[in-house]
Amino acid sequence: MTDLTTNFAGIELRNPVLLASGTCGYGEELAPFLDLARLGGIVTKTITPQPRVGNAPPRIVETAAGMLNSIGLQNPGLDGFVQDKWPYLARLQTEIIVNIAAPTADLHRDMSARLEDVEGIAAIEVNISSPNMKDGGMLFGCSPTASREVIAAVRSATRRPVIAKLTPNVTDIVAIAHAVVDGGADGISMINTLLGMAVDWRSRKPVLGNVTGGLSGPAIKPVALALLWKVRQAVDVPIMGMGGIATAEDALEFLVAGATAVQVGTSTFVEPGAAANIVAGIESHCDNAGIARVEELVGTLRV
Amino acid sequence: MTDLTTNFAGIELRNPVLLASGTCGYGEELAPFLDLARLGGIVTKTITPQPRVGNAPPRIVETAAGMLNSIGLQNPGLDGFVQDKWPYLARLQTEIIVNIAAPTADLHRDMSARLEDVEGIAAIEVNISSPNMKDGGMLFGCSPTASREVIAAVRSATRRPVIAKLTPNVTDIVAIAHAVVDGGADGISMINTLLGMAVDWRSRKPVLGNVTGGLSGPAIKPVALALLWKVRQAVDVPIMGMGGIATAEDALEFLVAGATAVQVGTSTFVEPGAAANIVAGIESHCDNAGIARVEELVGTLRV
Amino acid sequence: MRQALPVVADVGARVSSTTQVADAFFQTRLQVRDVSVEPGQFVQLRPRCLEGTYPYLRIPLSVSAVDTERGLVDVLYEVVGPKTSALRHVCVGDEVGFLGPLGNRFPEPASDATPILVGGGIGVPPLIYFGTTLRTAERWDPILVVGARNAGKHLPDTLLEPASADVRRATDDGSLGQAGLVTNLLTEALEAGSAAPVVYTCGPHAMMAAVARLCAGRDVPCFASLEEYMACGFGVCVGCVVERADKESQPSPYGHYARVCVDGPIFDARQIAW
Amino acid sequence: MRQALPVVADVGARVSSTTQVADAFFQTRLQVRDVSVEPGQFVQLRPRCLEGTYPYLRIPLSVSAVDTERGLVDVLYEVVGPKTSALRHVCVGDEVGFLGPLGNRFPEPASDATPILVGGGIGVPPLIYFGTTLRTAERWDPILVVGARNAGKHLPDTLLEPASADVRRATDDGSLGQAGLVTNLLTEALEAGSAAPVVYTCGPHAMMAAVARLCAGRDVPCFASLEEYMACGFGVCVGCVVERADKESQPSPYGHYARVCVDGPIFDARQIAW
Ligand SMILES: Cc1cc2nc3c(=O)[nH]c(=O)nc-3n(C[C@H](O)[C@H](O)[C@H](O)COP(=O)(O)OP(=O)(O)OC[C@H]3O[C@@H](n4cnc5c(N)ncnc54)[C@H](O)[C@@H]3O)c2cc1C
Ligand SMILES: Cc1cc2nc3c(=O)[nH]c(=O)nc-3n(C[C@H](O)[C@H](O)[C@H](O)COP(=O)(O)OP(=O)(O)OC[C@H]3O[C@@H](n4cnc5c(N)ncnc54)[C@H](O)[C@@H]3O)c2cc1C
Ligand SMILES: Cc1cc2nc3c(=O)[nH]c(=O)nc-3n(C[C@H](O)[C@H](O)[C@H](O)COP(=O)(O)O)c2cc1C
Ligand SMILES: Cc1cc2nc3c(=O)[nH]c(=O)nc-3n(C[C@H](O)[C@H](O)[C@H](O)COP(=O)(O)O)c2cc1C
Ligand code: FES
Ligand code: FES
Repeated sequence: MTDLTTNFAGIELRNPVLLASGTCGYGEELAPFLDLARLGGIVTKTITPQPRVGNAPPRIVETAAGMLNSIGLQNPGLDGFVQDKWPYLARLQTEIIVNIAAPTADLHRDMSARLEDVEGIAAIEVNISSPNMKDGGMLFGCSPTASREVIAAVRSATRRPVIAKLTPNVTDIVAIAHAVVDGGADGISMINTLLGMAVDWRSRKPVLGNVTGGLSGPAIKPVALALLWKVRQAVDVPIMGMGGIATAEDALEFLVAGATAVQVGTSTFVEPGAAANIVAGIESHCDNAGIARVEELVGTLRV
Repeated sequence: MTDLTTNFAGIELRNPVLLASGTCGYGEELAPFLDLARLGGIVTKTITPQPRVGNAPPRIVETAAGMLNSIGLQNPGLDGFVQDKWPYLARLQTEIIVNIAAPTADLHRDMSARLEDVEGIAAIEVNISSPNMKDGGMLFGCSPTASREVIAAVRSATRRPVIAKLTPNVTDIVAIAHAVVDGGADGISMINTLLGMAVDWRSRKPVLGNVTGGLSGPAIKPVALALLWKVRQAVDVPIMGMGGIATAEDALEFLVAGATAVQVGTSTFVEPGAAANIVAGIESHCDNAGIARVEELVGTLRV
Repeated sequence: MRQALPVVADVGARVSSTTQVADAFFQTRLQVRDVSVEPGQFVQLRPRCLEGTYPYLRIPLSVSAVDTERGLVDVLYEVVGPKTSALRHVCVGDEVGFLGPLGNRFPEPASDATPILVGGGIGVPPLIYFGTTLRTAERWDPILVVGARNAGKHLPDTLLEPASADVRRATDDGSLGQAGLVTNLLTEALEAGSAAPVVYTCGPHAMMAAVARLCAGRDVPCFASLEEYMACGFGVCVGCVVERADKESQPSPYGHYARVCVDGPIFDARQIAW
Repeated sequence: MRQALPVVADVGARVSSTTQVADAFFQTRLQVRDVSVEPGQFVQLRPRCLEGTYPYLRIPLSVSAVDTERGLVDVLYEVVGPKTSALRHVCVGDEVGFLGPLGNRFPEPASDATPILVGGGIGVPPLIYFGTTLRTAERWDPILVVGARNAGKHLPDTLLEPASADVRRATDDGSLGQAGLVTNLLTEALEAGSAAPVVYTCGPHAMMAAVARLCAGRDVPCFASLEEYMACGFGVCVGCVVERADKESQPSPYGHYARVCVDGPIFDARQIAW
């Protein structure tokens, strides 16, 4: 039987499959559908210093092999998270990575410092890549300087592994990757959504209340793989790959292209048990292929 | 009956639907399937100063709602084009836009100067956006300075309308749009393909001979619409929109979002008569909606 | 108002028939084990022939009839795009993914109440199931008011009769029933002075907003079944939100939005910012 | 070598049957008007149930049998992914988009030649059609050599018999016919000293390369039907290229690549850089 355990920046994962931020809430809604203890971990929905109500609806629309969302980081804020959401998460038998975003580098530091007191968080994922945040997110992630600053701020406030989540909406993702590593990131996760829009030509209006949104799902898998492979060649920190992963074979493609672990996002909406099925699929594919440890596959792409 | 005629940067188009560069060759292969005279025009496959054999196969692979290609600008070169391809094109009763690419700004100028002698070309489209050209294309289109230089070089050598074809693989497409307008572009066409990759995990090899390729098809429509709308708000020159257009409704969405005309690419592979069907569909949708002139729709998006 | 709801399951259902019941309306009957569905709940379907292909998201559809004994669940839908078209083309005997039941249910009326069900377009199916359970309980005689653009968009009597012995129709163009909007028919019904009327509505947003306004003006309780684009259908994506009217009084950290899929789809109409 | 080819059309074809003929192999019979197909040509199919949905590109499939009088075209395929799975699930009577016939044809052998058809896996279908036309012409007695991984991957006799009275099989695991590669069977056939052998081959790339090498070594003419990922199938995308062996002697502006869809799929094996 293939050994699925994976070490990601010092975090011991049961297997390399996690749920992506914003697609698994804070765990509760998914519990009826899959045993979260069978996953490598879950990345919680982005929290911000203060609660956010999110964007005006409509917030989602389907597109070819994907969807646009403009949720707008609806979340209970740092305090609400710690009080209302953490107790449930703390009991789960899986690694919990907390995803944060804030309008300034200082506020990122403050959030990280506050989370230092919360026992049991496996790592901090820093969302410098949300296209739905007008006062942060992608604003930082599009600039190497700002990316470095934000990550350095988080770094200075936590002893936990820091994972920088990158946006694909840039000319040179390698420059951003170097910047976050300079800033002290222990790992990278990529990709967040691509900027997109849907139009209702009859009403002459954008479909989303927020006009633009983030594109996710199988449609973006080729983009994610290309960028992942670029970054893999440029930096040494481990990478969590994501973007359109729906099957175990998709996940294996990301591992081969250089991801140490993967996150499953949109697919959970279609198939609530998707991530668990992917774990099972990876195991049987690797077994059949005679692979002793899943980590052997990482970055084996021969070009 | 809705008036479909469209003025694009001084070019009088029968209707706003053209075939995109690289997806209609130099016209001949499509003639059995549709009457090219029913289209607004065709944009020929990129030509380079010298013939190019293109990239090693495999050159294409299907992806979710799209495809990757790494054709690599296989083309007969400027002389071959003028001698072997132009005579056929010159006889077609539709507007012919010639798409060019070259490794330097100077070579772009030389090509444009040479094409000045060819009677009947409606406009020059400059491909500063191919992800499959290691010595040009996207290399220019990712930098405002290089984009401006290339377009200025073409501008200096031709009296014909110059259309700059933009890549979506940039942080700030508005900066590139401003640069090409500064350089003298009369119009913009967008988007070229997104950088993408496909992986065969069993063989640990990329599927494409060229490792990465360009992603096209319905998967990228939301990205194309978002970028088009951004550029529309920033510059005054007309825009040809493209990216995943498969139906008349898709085309109408691009018009509403700010495209004066549209190009149909990958869809032609699936349905060789797609562009003609889209023209017919635009006409009947507009008729039903009581739209007198299709140009009324352009840029009517209310946000 | 909250009643215990059946357990959600992600299972396979077999298509036992698909029938064209009107113009572009189709009814698909699904064979599914051990699933119980309350009136007003919906399911998320995924034709297996779409697996590995796209559209990617499931099709949210209300349940229009249930035969618990034989394990049959009916959905009634208009073919408007690729997903409904795919569902319509699933061969008899083939499986579709069935996630459900989802959402809350129509609250039961007081025993002396007169339920008035007001439906339009693709909003009629859940009212059919609800009306049927009311009639079966033999405590209520629901009035069913249905509006549509034209006669062809109306469902046939045979489908509506199980839900109501008193079906009243309107069409925009007068081609069937009264010419005009359902709100006229509703006003008539309310003015006829039925005992303790309670209105349940499902249909286009503008129609439900008008119905809600009308009821609010007369202090008639009104429950509306809302629709929004949905991704997950089980509360996790926070995509299907509607704005609450009572936002001031709800300083919840989640703000003034409610999720249609789990907080609804049925809301007291006064809770919604129409 | 070039013979006149039928006119290409983009039409609708009705599925008249789909049968499982082996393990994962299915045969779909299409009813299509006024289309003639030469042996070796292929078609690009698009199940209508996939319209508006994705996978986006069509399915290139060789034609395995044609009944011109009744307007029937057969394709024989392995279900390997979403598109072939979708084709398999098209209900009888439903339409599929049919673009074809595409590509060139197997060149006719000299009248005194012994055609030896060497197929593997999903490469067998075009050889069936070709063998059938050869036998029908009553001038040739083609030998059909077929290889597969195991017995379950072999097509049944009933499908192969119309193409040859002399079918010889190999399996990698010896579960049917000779254990080993088709090239062993081909060597035997060639060494048995048939008069003027001409080899026609279609199958996995490695198999065809071995066949081509073997033939080149013995100066036996060999024609191979190649396969590449295809987008358009009619020559416009330049995506389906293979490298020519004769690149030096072909200083064409288009370089040393040939398009499988229009310059092939059938090539003189010596033209290809295996
Ligand atoms: C809780 C719920 C219950 C539903 N019950 C029924 C039902 O019983 N019968 C029925 O026919 N339909 C019902 N619908 C709507 C149905 O889900 C959509 O019509 C279907 O998903 C459209 O998919 P498509 O691919 O066929 O068309 P698409 O191409 O996706 O859509 C066609 C048109 O419908 C619009 N549309 C699609 N989905 C929605 C939506 N959720 N809300 C508003 N507009 C939408 C699109 O904007 C587009 O204009 C319900 C929706 C929800 C959320
Ligand atoms: C000219 C031509 C004739 C063909 N004739 C037949 C036939 O008669 N019978 C038959 O079963 N198949 C035939 N094929 C192959 C068939 O087209 C593919 O198997 C089919 O398109 C796969 O689609 P899918 O969505 O089911 O699977 P996918 O998920 O697209 O593919 C499944 C697997 O097959 C591989 N594959 C897909 N297409 C090709 C291709 N064109 N070349 C090589 N590998 C590929 C993929 O890499 C993948 O590993 C032919 C292909 C060509 C180009
Ligand atoms: C509805 C939705 C909400 C999301 N919210 C967040 C978020 O709050 N924070 C974040 O970092 N990423 C968020 N994402 C991005 C995903 O985590 C992921 O990066 C992206 O969707 C690509 O993966 P996928 O194609 O598997 O969904 C969200 C995605 C979706 C679809
Ligand atoms: C096979 C293929 C070849 C292409 N070749 C070129 C090219 O030579 N020059 C160019 O400017 N764009 C080229 N393109 C890009 C298209 O013109 C178009 O910008 C892109 O495909 C997006 O449109 P679509 O989604 O409708 O295909 C090519 C696209 C494809 C799919
Ligand atoms: S559809 Fe996802 S929360 Fe309602
Ligand atoms: S498939 Fe397009 S040229 Fe052959």
